[in-house]
Amino acid sequence: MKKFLNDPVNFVDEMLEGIYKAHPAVTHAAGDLRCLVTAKTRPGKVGIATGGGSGHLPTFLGFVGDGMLDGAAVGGVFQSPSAEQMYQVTKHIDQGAGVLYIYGNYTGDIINFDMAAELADLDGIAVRQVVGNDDVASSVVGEEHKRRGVAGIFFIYKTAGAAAAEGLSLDEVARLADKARLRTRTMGVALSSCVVPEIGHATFSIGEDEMEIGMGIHGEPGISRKKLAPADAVVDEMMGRIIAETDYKAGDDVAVLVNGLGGTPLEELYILFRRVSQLLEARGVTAKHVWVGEFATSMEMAGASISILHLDEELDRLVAAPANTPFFQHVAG
Amino acid sequence: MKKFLNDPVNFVDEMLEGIYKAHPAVTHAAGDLRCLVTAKTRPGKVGIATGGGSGHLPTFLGFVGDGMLDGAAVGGVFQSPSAEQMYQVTKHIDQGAGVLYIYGNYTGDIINFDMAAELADLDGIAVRQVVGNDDVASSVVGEEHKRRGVAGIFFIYKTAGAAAAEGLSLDEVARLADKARLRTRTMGVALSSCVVPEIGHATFSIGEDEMEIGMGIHGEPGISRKKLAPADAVVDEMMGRIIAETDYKAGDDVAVLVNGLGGTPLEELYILFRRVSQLLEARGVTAKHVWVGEFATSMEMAGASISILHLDEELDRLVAAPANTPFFQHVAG
Amino acid sequence: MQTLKAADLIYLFKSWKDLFAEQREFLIALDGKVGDSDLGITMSKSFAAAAEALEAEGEAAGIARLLRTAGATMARTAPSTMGTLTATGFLRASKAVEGRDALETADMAAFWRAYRDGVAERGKAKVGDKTLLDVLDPIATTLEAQASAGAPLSDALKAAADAAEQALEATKSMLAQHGKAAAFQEKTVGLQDAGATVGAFLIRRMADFVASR
Amino acid sequence: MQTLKAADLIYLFKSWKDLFAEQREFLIALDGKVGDSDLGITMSKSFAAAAEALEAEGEAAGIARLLRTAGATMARTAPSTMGTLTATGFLRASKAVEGRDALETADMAAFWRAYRDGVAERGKAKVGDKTLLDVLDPIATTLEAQASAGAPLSDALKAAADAAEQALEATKSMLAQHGKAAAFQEKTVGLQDAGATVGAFLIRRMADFVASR
Ligand SMILES: Nc1ncnc2c1ncn2[C@@H]1O[C@H](COP(=O)(O)OP(=O)(O)O)[C@@H](O)[C@H]1O
Ligand SMILES: Nc1ncnc2c1ncn2[C@@H]1O[C@H](COP(=O)(O)OP(=O)(O)O)[C@@H](O)[C@H]1O
Ligand SMILES: [Mg+2]
Ligand SMILES: [Mg+2]
Ligand SMILES: [Mg+2]
Ligand SMILES: [Mg+2]
Repeated sequence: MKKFLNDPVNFVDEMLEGIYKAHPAVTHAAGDLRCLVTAKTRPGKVGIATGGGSGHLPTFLGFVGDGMLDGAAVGGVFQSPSAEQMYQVTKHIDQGAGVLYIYGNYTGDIINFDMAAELADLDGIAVRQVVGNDDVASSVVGEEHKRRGVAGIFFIYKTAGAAAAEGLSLDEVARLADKARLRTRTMGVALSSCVVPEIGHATFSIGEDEMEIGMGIHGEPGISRKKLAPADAVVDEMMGRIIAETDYKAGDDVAVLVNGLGGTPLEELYILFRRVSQLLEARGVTAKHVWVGEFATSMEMAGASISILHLDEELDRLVAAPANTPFFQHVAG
Repeated sequence: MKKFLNDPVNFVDEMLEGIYKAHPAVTHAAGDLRCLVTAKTRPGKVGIATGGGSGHLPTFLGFVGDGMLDGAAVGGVFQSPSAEQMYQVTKHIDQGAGVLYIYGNYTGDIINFDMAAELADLDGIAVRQVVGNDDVASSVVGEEHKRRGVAGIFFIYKTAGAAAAEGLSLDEVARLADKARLRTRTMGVALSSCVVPEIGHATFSIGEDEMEIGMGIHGEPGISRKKLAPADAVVDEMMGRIIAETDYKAGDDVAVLVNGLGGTPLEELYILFRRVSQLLEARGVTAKHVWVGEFATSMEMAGASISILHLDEELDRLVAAPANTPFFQHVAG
Repeated sequence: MQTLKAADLIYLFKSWKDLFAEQREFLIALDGKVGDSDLGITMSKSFAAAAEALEAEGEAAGIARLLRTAGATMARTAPSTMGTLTATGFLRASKAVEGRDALETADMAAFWRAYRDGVAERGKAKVGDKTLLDVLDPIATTLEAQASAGAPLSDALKAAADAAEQALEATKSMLAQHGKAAAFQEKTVGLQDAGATVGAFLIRRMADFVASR
Repeated sequence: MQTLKAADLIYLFKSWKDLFAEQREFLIALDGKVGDSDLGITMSKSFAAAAEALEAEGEAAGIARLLRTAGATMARTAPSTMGTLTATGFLRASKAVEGRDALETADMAAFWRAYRDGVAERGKAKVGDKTLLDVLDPIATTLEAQASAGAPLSDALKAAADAAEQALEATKSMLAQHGKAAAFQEKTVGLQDAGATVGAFLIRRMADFVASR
């Protein structure tokens, strides 16, 4: 296992110690390193919490900061944080305006966030939940509630974070986050496996010339495994699936996120984006906001995903708003 | 070869097409995709040009933008751009105040930038050069002029870019850039090889349990190859070499860059930074500015480097200044 | 042994801890087929933590209190799906046996009924959805039947374990509807459910433990 | 053939192109030992481009013009150390043979002297630093001696190629002072220099080419 590690058991906590040292803008609550919260809460603002397993940096905790989130409960590698941790984060970030949970559609996380919401409710904290389910590959149309949440959650964060920063109410922030969720689609492809530190070997094996379309960010099997095709053909297949279930029309604007899974060079992500942009242009659709880089990784997995958010006027405004978090900065144009 | 590629021959140009589509803040000069320049030059400002091989994103071209650089000549993977391309970039970005070249200490780049400077001189453009040589592993003390330039060039860019943005003269910008150069040290370690697209296989082989201390960002052999040690021990060895040839004193401030070489998860970089920070604290030295992430990569190489800039008052001011480029944003605290 | 006392419960958790230490790699591999490979880790970690916590608490705390400690410890140490569901199960079982010093067959039926209901409520799965619930339900119903028939605890648990293993076998033909496996419907057919495997392990070890003492 | 004419030069570049296509993998491996593995790529690419450009330009352009095209094309297509140095070499050689229709031994001496001086000036290396210069220098001096002795072109080139190969062999015992290899001083001992290898290839192929026609 080729990793910079001390004892694998301490992987997450040592990572967090590094993060707190590097970024004074975030701190932890309840004496628990894994309850990461912003160092400056803003009275009256809707709080936004997220949470989920480690191993996906900058998702989830990396987006805690100005114009984005207020707290994140941090789990073990690919494991949900506990309900208790989510609850502690909730209590810390609530500023009287309630808290919105945004997280990915995984049973472990749902069960724990549900528990946390019950606990917060007993304290009189209003909690709303938006559960990201952008991964087109993980279930068919009509069964969207079964889909996994992957990199597209970034757009939900960005939208909700900007809405909360504008001072909107919990209902309004939740409405906008949910709108971003409903209008986001992601397709991924993996070329190699990740290695979970405590497991120490590849989660799955894949041939030297193979790719897996639709693989999940924990190594969950995808839709089809085939011979690695040229980059353009890979994008054509991924975009084909996204476009088939959306209604982009000429003149529409979208936001695009080309996300690396951890082991793929940035150069290659731009080769993928080039093709995405050609396909959108061919339909008269404008990629108005573009991010290319690592946003939701799977440790050292080689691979990429394409997420597209179908903009409307208010989503456009919120996506464009400034943000400044330890792992993500956006200077408004 | 597990890459998202079309024809490997088009790797760099397709990457650039993607970059231009994604980032309207940069464009190209002289009808040559490989002459990347900022879309908004500022009259009277010292121009800053860089250049070098592709395969290191976000280095080099990723730092063209506000508060940083004005142009970059883009070479093939790990190959110098041509003197002609450097010259075209120089002509485009000169705003009457002269142009500073900042690039890495590689013979190919030097020879070509020298040629370009001669051509620019014929046009009456004042050119100064600062050649990054931060890689401690690549030559002994006393022979620093033989050292390679690696991730620490980021600090030279940041310093010079901020100085130029302040409206300082070419001499002054060059002086400050050179000061940042002299006060920057980097040590790297590699765990796996990169793959050059046109070559198609690993540049070097390394055992499943080995690391190479001091390896260059093109796969140049390092100082020693040994069994992969725990993360803290790796950092201790790297920092030991940096500290041995610097004069950090209690109360001093430094800027730290923990850089991933392409294939190493961000989580692990924070585990490394955690140890860096412990070692600095033990000496009473403050890591005043910290960046952790990918800044100078070697395609998909697994590995990391640690760069430290010994701050003084004026370097502190310049490093802290805001910047906004397609690949790097910094919101001044 | 025809009742399970607080001291026994502490030993049982130790035995469960050993069981999941042994089955760690097997469960990693099983969960890896249509999941994320963490089940071996979370189960071994959470039962180890629970066994330690019970040991520390000591038999004087009583059965209900020990079960609560087990549940709370597991919720903290392994908040994955199975970790949280297992924690929920023990927390509900704790309530169901409140005030009992020694569990007989009828108490054990109440224990597993509460365990099943807790998992069902928290996970919102139905019997037949290819989850843990598919073995919890026959465990609970078998124990109820055994209690009505006046069977001694060891016989009742053996019957429940047999029923659980049959039910586990039956999960092979089901299509996963929940958790990470749900995305791979057809691919899950032929594979036994990982969480259900844990459920069958739990009851079989409990039966063997009671039989051997 | 005792002179090299414009038409020959076009064929010679084709032959060099074939040579570096054949030697591509060998040079990648050689440069990989204490360098960055690109030499095989840059040399095959730049000679292919130069050969094509000369073909397109045609013999009517004359020798000096053709050499200039070769140099300019190479500078554009392969701006690595060797690419740029080789380009510089041909550009300087072009100036040195300005006005000549056919190169005799004395012209060839001027050609390689200019080539060597260009490389030395641009690269700032000295003889003995384990670079290309270590074969360029004996090539130039041997040709000068052969010219003084009145040797015909094919004999002179053969002597120069022999000298180059000896000089190449001698680079094995040197310590690299420049380029990517410089950081690995002791490790470079025992290895022949990659750039010098290219130089020896160039002159040997030129000698063979002239001898065979
Ligand atoms: N909604 C649910 N209700 C009950 N059991 C479930 C549910 N979802 C999943 N499971 C069980 O959880 C098992 C997987 O557990 P675990 O590996 O902990 O999940 P994860 O790693 O996805 O958090 C499945 O085999 C299944 O038996
Ligand atoms: N300063 C120099 N002067 C002359 N030749 C040099 C110099 N530096 C390097 N070389 C030659 O260049 C060769 C390497 O060429 P190349 O692979 O193109 O370099 P790079 O890949 O580093 O740009 C060396 O083997 C050496 O012969
Ligand atoms: Mg899990
Ligand atoms: Mg090179
Ligand atoms: Mg699992
Ligand atoms: Mg080379």
